[in-house]
Formats: sequence, structure tokens, C-alpha cells
Amino acid sequence: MNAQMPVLIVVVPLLSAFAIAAAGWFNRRLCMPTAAAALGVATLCTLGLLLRVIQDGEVVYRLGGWAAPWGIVYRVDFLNAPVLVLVAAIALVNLVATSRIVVEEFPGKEGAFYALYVLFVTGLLGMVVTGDAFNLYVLLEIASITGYALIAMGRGRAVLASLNYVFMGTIGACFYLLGIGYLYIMTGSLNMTDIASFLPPLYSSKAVITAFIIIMVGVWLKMALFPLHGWLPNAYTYAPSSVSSLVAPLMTKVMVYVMIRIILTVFTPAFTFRALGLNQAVVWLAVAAIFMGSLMALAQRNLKRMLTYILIAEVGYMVGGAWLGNRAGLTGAVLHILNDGLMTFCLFLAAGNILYRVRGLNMEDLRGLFRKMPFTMGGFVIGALSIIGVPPTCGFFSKWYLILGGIQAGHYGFVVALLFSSLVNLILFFRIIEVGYFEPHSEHRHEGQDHAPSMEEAPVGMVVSLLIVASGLILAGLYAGDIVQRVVNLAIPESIV
Amino acid sequence: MIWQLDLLVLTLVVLCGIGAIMVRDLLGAAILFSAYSFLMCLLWSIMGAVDVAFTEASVGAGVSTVFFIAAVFHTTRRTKD
Amino acid sequence: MKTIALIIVIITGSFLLYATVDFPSWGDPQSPASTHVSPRYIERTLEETSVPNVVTAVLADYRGFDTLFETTVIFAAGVACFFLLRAFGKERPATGLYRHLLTGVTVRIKGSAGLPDDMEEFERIDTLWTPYDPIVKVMCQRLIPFIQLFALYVIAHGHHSPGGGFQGGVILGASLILLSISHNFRIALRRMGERLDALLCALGVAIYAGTGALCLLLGANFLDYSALAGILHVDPVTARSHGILIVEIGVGIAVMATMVLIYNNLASAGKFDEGL
Amino acid sequence: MSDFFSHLVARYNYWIYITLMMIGLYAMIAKNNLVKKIIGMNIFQTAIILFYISIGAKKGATIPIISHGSGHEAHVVKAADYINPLPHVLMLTAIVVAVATLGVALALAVQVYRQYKTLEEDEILQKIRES
Amino acid sequence: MMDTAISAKPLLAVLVSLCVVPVLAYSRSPNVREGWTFVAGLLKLLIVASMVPTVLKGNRIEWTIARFLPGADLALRVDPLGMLLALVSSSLWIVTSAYSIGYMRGLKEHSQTRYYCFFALALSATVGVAFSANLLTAYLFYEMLSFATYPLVTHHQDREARISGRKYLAYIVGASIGLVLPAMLVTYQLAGTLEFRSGGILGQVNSHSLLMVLLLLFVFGFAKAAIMPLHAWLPAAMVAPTPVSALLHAVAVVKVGAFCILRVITGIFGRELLLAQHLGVILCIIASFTILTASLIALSQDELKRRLAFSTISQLSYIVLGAALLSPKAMTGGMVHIAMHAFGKITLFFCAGAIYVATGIQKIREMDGIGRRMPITMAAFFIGSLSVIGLPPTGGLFSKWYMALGTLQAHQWVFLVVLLLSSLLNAAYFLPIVYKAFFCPPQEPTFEHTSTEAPIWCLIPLVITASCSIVLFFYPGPFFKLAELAVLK
Repeated sequence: MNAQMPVLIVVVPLLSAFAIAAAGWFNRRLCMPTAAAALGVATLCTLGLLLRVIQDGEVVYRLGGWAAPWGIVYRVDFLNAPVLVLVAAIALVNLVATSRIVVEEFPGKEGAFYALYVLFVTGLLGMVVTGDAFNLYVLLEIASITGYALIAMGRGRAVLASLNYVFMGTIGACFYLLGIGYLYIMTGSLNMTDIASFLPPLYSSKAVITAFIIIMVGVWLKMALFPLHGWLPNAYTYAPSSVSSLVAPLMTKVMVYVMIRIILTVFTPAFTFRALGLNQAVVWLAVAAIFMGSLMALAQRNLKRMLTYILIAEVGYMVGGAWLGNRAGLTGAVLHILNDGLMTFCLFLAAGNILYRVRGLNMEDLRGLFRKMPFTMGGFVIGALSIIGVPPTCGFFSKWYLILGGIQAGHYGFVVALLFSSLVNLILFFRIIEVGYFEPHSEHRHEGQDHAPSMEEAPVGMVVSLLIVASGLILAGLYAGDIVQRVVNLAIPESIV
Repeated sequence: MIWQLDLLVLTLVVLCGIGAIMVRDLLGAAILFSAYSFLMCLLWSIMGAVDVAFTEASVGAGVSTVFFIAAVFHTTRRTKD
Repeated sequence: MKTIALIIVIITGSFLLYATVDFPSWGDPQSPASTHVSPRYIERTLEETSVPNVVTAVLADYRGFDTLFETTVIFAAGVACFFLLRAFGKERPATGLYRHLLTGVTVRIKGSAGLPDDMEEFERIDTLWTPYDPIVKVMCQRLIPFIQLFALYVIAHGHHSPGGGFQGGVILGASLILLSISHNFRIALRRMGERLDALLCALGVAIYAGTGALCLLLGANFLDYSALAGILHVDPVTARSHGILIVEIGVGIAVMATMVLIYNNLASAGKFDEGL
Repeated sequence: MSDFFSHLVARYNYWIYITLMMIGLYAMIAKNNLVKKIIGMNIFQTAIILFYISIGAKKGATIPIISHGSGHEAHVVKAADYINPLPHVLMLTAIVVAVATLGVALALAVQVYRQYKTLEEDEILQKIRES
Repeated sequence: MMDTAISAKPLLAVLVSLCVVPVLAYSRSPNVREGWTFVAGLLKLLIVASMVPTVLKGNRIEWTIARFLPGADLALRVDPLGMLLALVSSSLWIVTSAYSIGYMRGLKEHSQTRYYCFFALALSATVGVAFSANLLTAYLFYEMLSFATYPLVTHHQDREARISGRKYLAYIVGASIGLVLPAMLVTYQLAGTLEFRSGGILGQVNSHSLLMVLLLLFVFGFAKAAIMPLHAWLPAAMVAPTPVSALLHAVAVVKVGAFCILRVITGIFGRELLLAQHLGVILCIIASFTILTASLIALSQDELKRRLAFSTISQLSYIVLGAALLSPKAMTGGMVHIAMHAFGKITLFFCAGAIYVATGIQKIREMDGIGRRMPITMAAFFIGSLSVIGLPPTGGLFSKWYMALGTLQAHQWVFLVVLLLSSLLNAAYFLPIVYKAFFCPPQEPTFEHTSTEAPIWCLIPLVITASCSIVLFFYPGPFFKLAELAVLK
């Protein structure tokens, strides 16, 4: 079974999705445990795979037994193994954490919800693990279609936001597909490494350059890089909280992974960073994204909406870091995929907990929360510190590498943007913490009671999950050195210094 | 294959495509889109992609159109553009 | 908005046009696409899978994993439509329309109770859409079995001619949709209930994924049909051919059920009472 | 002139696909009606499929179904005789993806209409602003 | 001669107070809670003290907790300078805990559990900074300290606390992210490490302007040291309960800021480099400016705690000045000043708190004749003042004496004048209070004859710290030994 681990990651959730869909028609209480079991197995497999990769290096799995350019292969290396662990673990924790909400939010449709949930995760895992450019497109569409449906079930403008996301997402995916078509017409192959082996003589070909740019635009659309971010804030704000804490941390991160994969594996750094000469422009785009995201976040009065804009800024971090084109920057970008996934997950989970109890996420709803929900707010504060970049939370270390990369590349605009965004994040989060800490809870003020409103935490499962994730942030920070040395460093080709 | 014929079909495809997005009636647009799909299917069978053409004929010209009509039936035919 | 769109479109378009300069010319047999990966498919499909239709072989075997997810996409879309639109709890419209079958007289009954559904003289008709066209009705009634037969042929004969599980499944689904359109929604629903439909949906894809998983249990890689040789008592190459057939059947079932599921949800706007 | 024609014949497929794609893209961005946008989306996707099929085309070749008679021992299959099947396979998948997206998009459009009683984007935004 | 022992003791010293936090959070009864605080405080002091002999022998104790970056691990190292700060802060924690009991109970403050928890957390961070082996670890604990003290500063949770809290974070965290972080990154980029080494790690850098920018970034970035113009948070933070002001704003927080600057000067730049590049003088000028200006402002303050706050600002710059003079004597003096000033200033704060608890008076002009009502408190206040001014019989004399000698050693006459002038100013803003308290008649004669000392829990600590100041006059040995070792290394 050890040899089959790469495919089990995808197949176990996939099969469970059908079981869940069927179970939804007979016994709806079976849905959640089935999904949890499947994701649990997938998480174990990803962990096993990570260990194997650390031990033996790259793992290649041939689907259907066909060799690389003819069949589809899975390729697990130092770049995607940690991302796999991240995706599976976050999906599992979120599933357990939000099981209470789901029953209340989608009565009668748990079967469909969990089937879509697991399929979404399958899609993401597949995107990360695959070594075939076209296969990635199909899995991207699975993740997208399930994502559209999940997001649309929220309140308010969710449906419209989701439809908007459908249009933008389809344009993005189609651009990606078109780019792959351009590569196919020039090389005749769909396998990533195989394409890479044909490309060097074609680096100056207009078609290849166009292919690269189209793919990048498509991927940027999907990850909501400024100025292609228009769909994201509404979609993630109005999504149900059980969904936004899954989609928001993972979708953008996986797309960043895809971008790095294409830059490094398909096109090789020699093309991206030397032949193309777009580094500076893209990093400036990222700088604009960081500034825009931070400033827009300042203008928001709703916690979740603020988080979505922070997400846009964070995308800027990773894109900028990856395009700096040096080792420190790429290390920062890859590390930030992992850290930012955890951080945003922590914050969205906390927002979900708050929403569960308070029924609103506007500033005035957050009053007195430190008294009312101390543990949730504790988790929130740790997440916030990580986003701000305070050691020993993990956010500090990725930011460290990103800034170091900026200094090494001499791109001071990027350095300034990162520092600026850290300071803005400090303001953003302490504004919320102030409201929660200083202002008395509104209900009690009306009733005229003098003090000490009773504690009213979210359900235990939700709080415990949040605290686990929060402690994960600190652990990931404490072990940042090991993660970088044992995994991330080896994910970056040696040609990059 | 005869490139003149090919060109003719291609022109028709473009015309149907433009028509589908220009006509001020959603039902009409759905039917024009169906025609577009069918012409596309012709084009592909000319190019020898029989399986794809087959699929497009059943999906694009068939089921998709039914979906469009079902959706329009439950919403509205009216459109401003 | 229009000008912005026009600018974007023109920029993108000219950018893409600019790239075509470096393309190999249309239909060039020496282009990389025709010389690198695909020749092996054409030259060795027959000996490796004994399927003459190269597209089917590549679809279900060489790149079978793509197709598994293609089917999953369709499944996901079906579940998504159900998830988005389905509104449980049947409320009938306030007035029911009933047609006396012998005379064609339409009766309007107020109140949501209405007449029982299984009466022989009266037939419930939709309040929104009440065509009465015996020609269409009878013609479709006669046609549908042939359409379905053709669909089965397409699925089964995918090895040797254009077609396969996907096309056959769509045609099969279309035949049920045709029933729903030509008669009415409830009759079609009686033929294939919502639960059955949803189960078939999952079952079809599960057949596909299950075949793959079976190969895995038999010690080969996922979707390596040659591992089925031991169970099917044939040589590995024929086992591949059989494996492809099994998979195509799964695809057919899944696609058929999903098409009906999407149609049902769209056409009744999730109420499953009155259709198109 | 003949040079131009040969160039035209060699390329016009690509040009047409770009034209169609831009029609679709334009509809998706500029159109106000949601169903029109969905139509645009499908045109966009179909155009890409056309592009892929054009990649697969091969002059002087036939459809990729290998003829195998009874005496097939001596039969040698030559790649140049058959059209490249790979793009066809890919595009079957793409068509399915397109129809799946279409289904979800239409379901969303029906929901939007249920919520706002209109399919025009500007009217919807107007209603959101008013509420 | 110099050995390095590997031992988890420094980690234990950091963790003791951290581990007690959950216990504190879950103890329902106040007595249990305070009992645990004492236990943790004593344990901490014992662990720190047990390392003193090793350090005095000139050896080091190291412990690496986690590996962060190549050349910058999360590592602790006990050396003389760190020991100095750790010793001061951990011993004063116990005293402050006792004082807190009297103060918090006396005023019936709310949320005392939270208060003790974050207090313990802040102490962990302080010892963490003291024992940091490299700049990154120091930065980590520095930030931890900033956030742990935020709930303490804003303890009252009212409008004023909110504004002060905002100011506090904006200055301290803003400066550390905006200034220290980039400076640290540039240093890392230049040197490839962030370890504190005796000769500095930037030796190979030649660019004068780059070094100057780095130095200024560090000095202003560690805003806890309250170098002007980044000092405004300190007076604002005086809204906190007095024990917080006492321990954190006389000992832990501000000393950590000054300590970090010392570390940067000795461990990152190195004395030789600063001498060679003539960077010490710039620092001296900045520090002198702060010393004089803050003293002048203190003169005009009427609220006692605010006057003490400005006095703290000026005294902190003594430490920086001492280090920036770069002569061994001055550096020793600066380092010892950490301890001397801590004991003196904490006494003063305790007194201010005791006056507030007993009478509710905060303004100096209302303090006429208060010495008759609270003789013990005001006597302690007098001793504390002497220590801060630098007069015998208190320990404050020695640190200033060494600094003065240091100016001569460095041939910087100007700064000798600054030192003397500021001492005069110190006397000018402290002694009138004492004079008025004892010799002016009270404004409200009704209280004239009632002796209203503060609760006993308040009184004992301030007596202890005041006597410590005197003891340090007679036995300043250990601290000087530590400081001299630190300078020599």
C-alpha cells in the first residue's frame, strides 16, 4: 500500500464522495463521519508521503501503469508534499470544526454538502499532486465547480457573488487551458517535465511567451491577484462560514502553488527569470496588490470582508516573493503558502465561531467579545499576530524570507510594501481587538447591568479546533528552521541562488 | 477537405455567435446558440474529430439548449441587450 | 463597461493573434503535436488495448484518469444543481388544472388538495405550460425506445466507432428529458424517481472509480486494467479492452443520470412539481 | 497572391478561433444580462475547443479509428495516416466541463432571478443599493 | 578560560513564569493565585541566582530551543550583561507581586486574574530578552513583552486606557516592525548571522553611512528605551495600575529597551567598529538631548506619576549615553545603572502608588504635608530620590560616578557637563516634593494628625526596595563584577 500512497490521497476522498452522496438519501447522519474518515485517511497518506519524500526524494506514480508522456503521472516532490499536508489537514480540521454549523445551515442537504466539500478537497489535492498540465485543468474545474456551489449557499448577495465568480473563474481556467494548448502545439506534450525538456530551444518563440503569459493571467485570475481580484471579496464574504474557512485559505494558496509549479517545473527559472524579463513588472504588480489590499482592508467595517482584503494582500506577498527570482524570495513564497494557509484558516475559523454566537461580523457586533468568547478571541489574537508577523508565530518567518529576498534582489518597493502591510495589519487587528476588549457588550448595555456578562463560547468542537490551529501557528513558527532546511530549500532548484 | 466549405462554415459560426449575443430575446439567443453549436459540430466533423463532433451534437446542440430553455422558462425572456 | 470590454478584448485578441505567427501551419503532419506523443497512441493502441477507436482507448485507458475526473465534474455539477436549487417540501400551486382524457376538457380545481394523482380519467397538467399535442406525444412515445436503443449501441460500440459512454449517456439522458418535455414532468419523474436518479449518478462514477480501485487492490496501479486479467480470465490486452467497456458503462450511467438530475432541477426550479 | 492564400489557409482557423473567443469574452465582460453572459461563456469555451481540434488536424489523414481487417498480421499502422487523437480526447473532457459549468451557472442564474426578480446586472445592483 | 556549558537552566528561568500562567488562569481563589505568583517568582529568582556563580567565573550557559534561520536560532545564552538584567527583574518581580496584592486589593481592581497572568507573561519575556543569544531571539521576546504588557497598560478598560494603549502599541510595535525589523534584515544580509558576539558582527562593513543608518534604526526602533522623539508612549502608559508602572515602566519594559540598545552596541556593532567609524558621538548627542529635555519637561509636570515617567525617560538615556561613550568605565557605569536606577525608581513608583491607595492624591501640589501622614512612605521616597539623583548613601552614586569617569576616559568633556547638569535637574524636580511633604503645612488641615499609611502589603515592598538602594551603596560589588565582565569580554 505504501507505493500507492500518491493516488490514495485523491482516490479515497473521491470514492467517499459517492458514498456520501448516496448516504445523503438514506441516513444523513452518516455523511459527516464518512467524510471525516476519508479526509483522515487522506491526511495520513499525505503525511506518509511527506516523510517518504524527505527520506527518498521525489516520488512518481504512474496512473494506469502508463509511462510519463503517454499516461498521466503523479509527481510528489519537496514542493508539493507540504502543500498536500496543508490542504488535507485544513480540510479535515475544518470539517470537524464546522459540523455543527452545517446541520443548521443546510437542513436536508447534508449529503450534497459533504459530497461537494469532499470533491472540492479532492480537486485541490489532485491539482497539487498531479504532474500533468491538462489533468491539472480538469481538477481545477472540479474544485471550481464545487466551490461555486458551496459559496452560493450563503446569505445575502452570495448567489450573485458566486455567479460573478463563475464568470471570472471560467475565464481564468480557460486562459490556463488555452495556454496549455499553446504549449501543446509547440511541444506536442502535456506532461510538465516533458514539456520542460522541449522548451529551451523555444524560449524566444512568440507562442511560448504568449502561452506563459496567458497561463499566468489565468492563474492570477483564479488566485485574485490585483487587479484581477474583483470577484473575491464578495464571494468569500457572503459564503457560509463553514465554506469560507475552507475555500478562502486553500483556493488562493493552491493557485499560488500552481503558479510556482509552472514557473519552476514547466518553464524553468532560466526562462521565467532570465529570458522573459518580466520580474520587475510582476513584483511591482504584487506591490500594488499589497498596498491595495491593505488599504481596502482598512476601509472595511465587516470582519470577514476585511479578512478577504487581507487575503488579497497576502496573495501579493507570495506572488512578489516568487517573482523576485532569488532563493530567499522563493523560500518565503513557498513557506508563506503553508503559513498563510494556516493563518487565514485560523482567522476565518475564529470569524465562523463569532458568527455562530453573535450573528453578525460588523464592528459593533464584536463588542465585549473578550469576555463573551475568551478562547475564540485568544485564537483570533494568535492568528492576528501571525498575520502581523510577530515571532514566534509562523507568519514572521515567511515574511522574514520575503523581505530578505526583496533586499537581496534590491527591490526596495517590495520591502517597503511588506513593512507597510505589516503595520496596516497591526492597525486592522488592534482596531478589532480594541472593540472586543474595551467596549461593553451591546445587549448588556441596553439592559443596564453593570458588569460581568457571562461567558458564551461557541461549541466545544469549534473552539478546540480553533485552538489546535492557533497552536499549530506557533509550532510551525518554532519549527520554521527545520521546515525550511528539510523541505522548502530542497523544493527550489539549485540554479536559483 | 475543401477549404472553401470550411471557410463558409466558419463564417456562419461567427455569424451565429455574434447573433447569439446580440439578439434581444433570450429564447432566440438560446436557439441561435444551438445553431452555433451545431455548426461547430459540423466543423469538427470536417476536421475529422468525429467523437468530439458527436459529443458536441448531443451536448452543445441538444442538452445545453434544453438547459437554456428550462432556465429561461423559469426566469424571463426579456433582455436589454 | 463596453469600452473597457472592447479594449480588453482587442488587446487580448491582438496578443493572441501575434502568437499565431510562430504556430506550425494548419494540418501540418510534421508539427510537434503530431510527432511527439500522439504517434504512439495511433501505432500501438491496437496491440496494447485491442481497441480500434484510438480516441476511446486514449480516453478511457491512457488518459483514463482525466476521464474519471471528467465524469466527476459532471457528477459534481449534478450535485451542485441539486444543492443550489432543490427546495424540499411540496406545496402544490393553489389551483390545480386537470384534463379529462377522453374529452380533452380542462377542469380547474381551487385549493391545494386537488384530485389524487393516480386517477385514470383525469390527468393533472401544469398551470404554467399546458400544451396538448397528441402528435408530439405519440411520436415521442414511439421514438423514445429507439433513441434509447441507439444510446445503448453508442455506449457498447464505442470501441469500434465514434461514440462511447459519454455520448451514449447524453443520448440516454436526452431521451428521458424528451419524455419529460413531451408528456409532463411528473410522468418522467415516475419513470425515474429523484432518489434513483441521484443514486445512479453516484453509482456510475463509483463504477469507474471502483474499477480503478479494484486494479489497485489487485496489486497494479490505479486504473491499470490489465490487472483485471486474473478475474476476467483473459489475457491482459483483452482485459484492458474489457476494462474500458466497464468504465464506459459507468460513464454512461453517470452522465445519463446527471443530465436528468440537472434538467429536473432546472426545469422545475427545484420544486419537482411542474416542469418545462 | 498564392503565397497569401497559402498563408491564409494555413492560419485562418486560428484567426477564427480568436475571433470567436473574443466574441465570447466581450459578451462575458460587457453584457448586462446574466444569461447572455453565460452564452458568452459557452462561446468562449467552444472557441478554445475549436483551437484544440485545429491542433489535431493532419493533412491527408483520416479519422483516428484504425481499420483492422481479418488479415491484420501484416498490417502496420502509420501515424501519418490518422489524425492526432489526443486533442480530441482532451476536448471531450473540455466539452463535459463546459456543460457542467453551464448547468451550475444556469442554476445560479435561476436563483438570482428568484432573489431579485430580474436578470439584468444593473437592475440587480440597483436593488442591492436600495435595500 | 571561558567555558560554555549547555544547560536548560535559562530556558527554565524563562518558562517558570510562563508555566504558571494556566495555573493562575484557573485558580478561583485570590489567595491561591497570589500564592502561585510568589512560588513562581521565588523559583525564578533561585534559578537565575543559581547561574550567577558560573557567570561570575566568566563562563557561559547556552541552550538552543529551536532552529529558526541559519545563523539565528531561537537560542538562550547567559552572559554577565544578561545576568544583570535577569537578576534585577526577577528579584523585583517578587517585591512587586507583594506590592500588587496590597495595591490591587486596596483599590478592589477588577480582572485581577488576567492581571497576574499577563504580569507573569511579561516577566518571562523580560528574562527571555536578558538571556537571548542573538538579535532574533531578543526581538522575539521583545515583541512578546510588548503584547503581554498591552492588557496591563490598558487594565482599566476605559477611554483613557484605550487611547494610551493605542499610543503604546503604535510607538513600540510600530517602531519595532518599521525600524528594527528592516535593520535586522539588513544586518542579517550583511553579516549572515545575528548572534551577539563580543567583537560585533558587522566588522567587515565599511560604509559609514550604511552603518549610521543601521545604528539609528536600531536605537530608535527599540522604542521601549524611550529615546526622544519616540518617548510619548511612556507618560501615556502611566494610566496603568501603579505596580505595572513600577515594574514595567521602571524596570522591565524600559530596561529591556535600553538593554537591547546595549546589546546592539556591544554585540552587533562592537566597540571597535563604532570607535573606528565615530558613530558613538552621534548616539551620545541623541542621548544627551533626551536626558536634558526630559528632565526639563519633568520639572513642569504636576502629576507625580508623569513626573516620574519623564524622569525615567531621562535616566534611560543615561544608560544609552554610558554605552555610547564607548570607554570601559562609562560602559560599566551604564550597565550598572540598569540595576541602580531600577531599585531607585521602583521605590519612587511604589511610593506614588501607596500615596494614591491611601489618600487618592495624584497631583504634586496636593501633597503638601503628606510626609506627616505617611512618614515611612515619604522617607522611602526620599531615599529613592537620592538614588536617582545619584547621591550617597545610595547605589545610584556609583553608576553616575563611573559614567562621569568614563567621559573623562573618552575625553568627552561636554558630556560630563551634561551629566552634572542633569543631576542638578534631577535634584530640582525631586527634592522639592520631599521638602513640601515634610515641611509645608497640609492644605486640608483635617487630615493633619491622622497617620494614614498605605496597606501593609504596599508598605513592606517599598521599604525593601528603599533599603536595597542603600545596601547597594555599601555592596555594589556583584553588579559591578557582572558589568565589568560584560565590558571586558
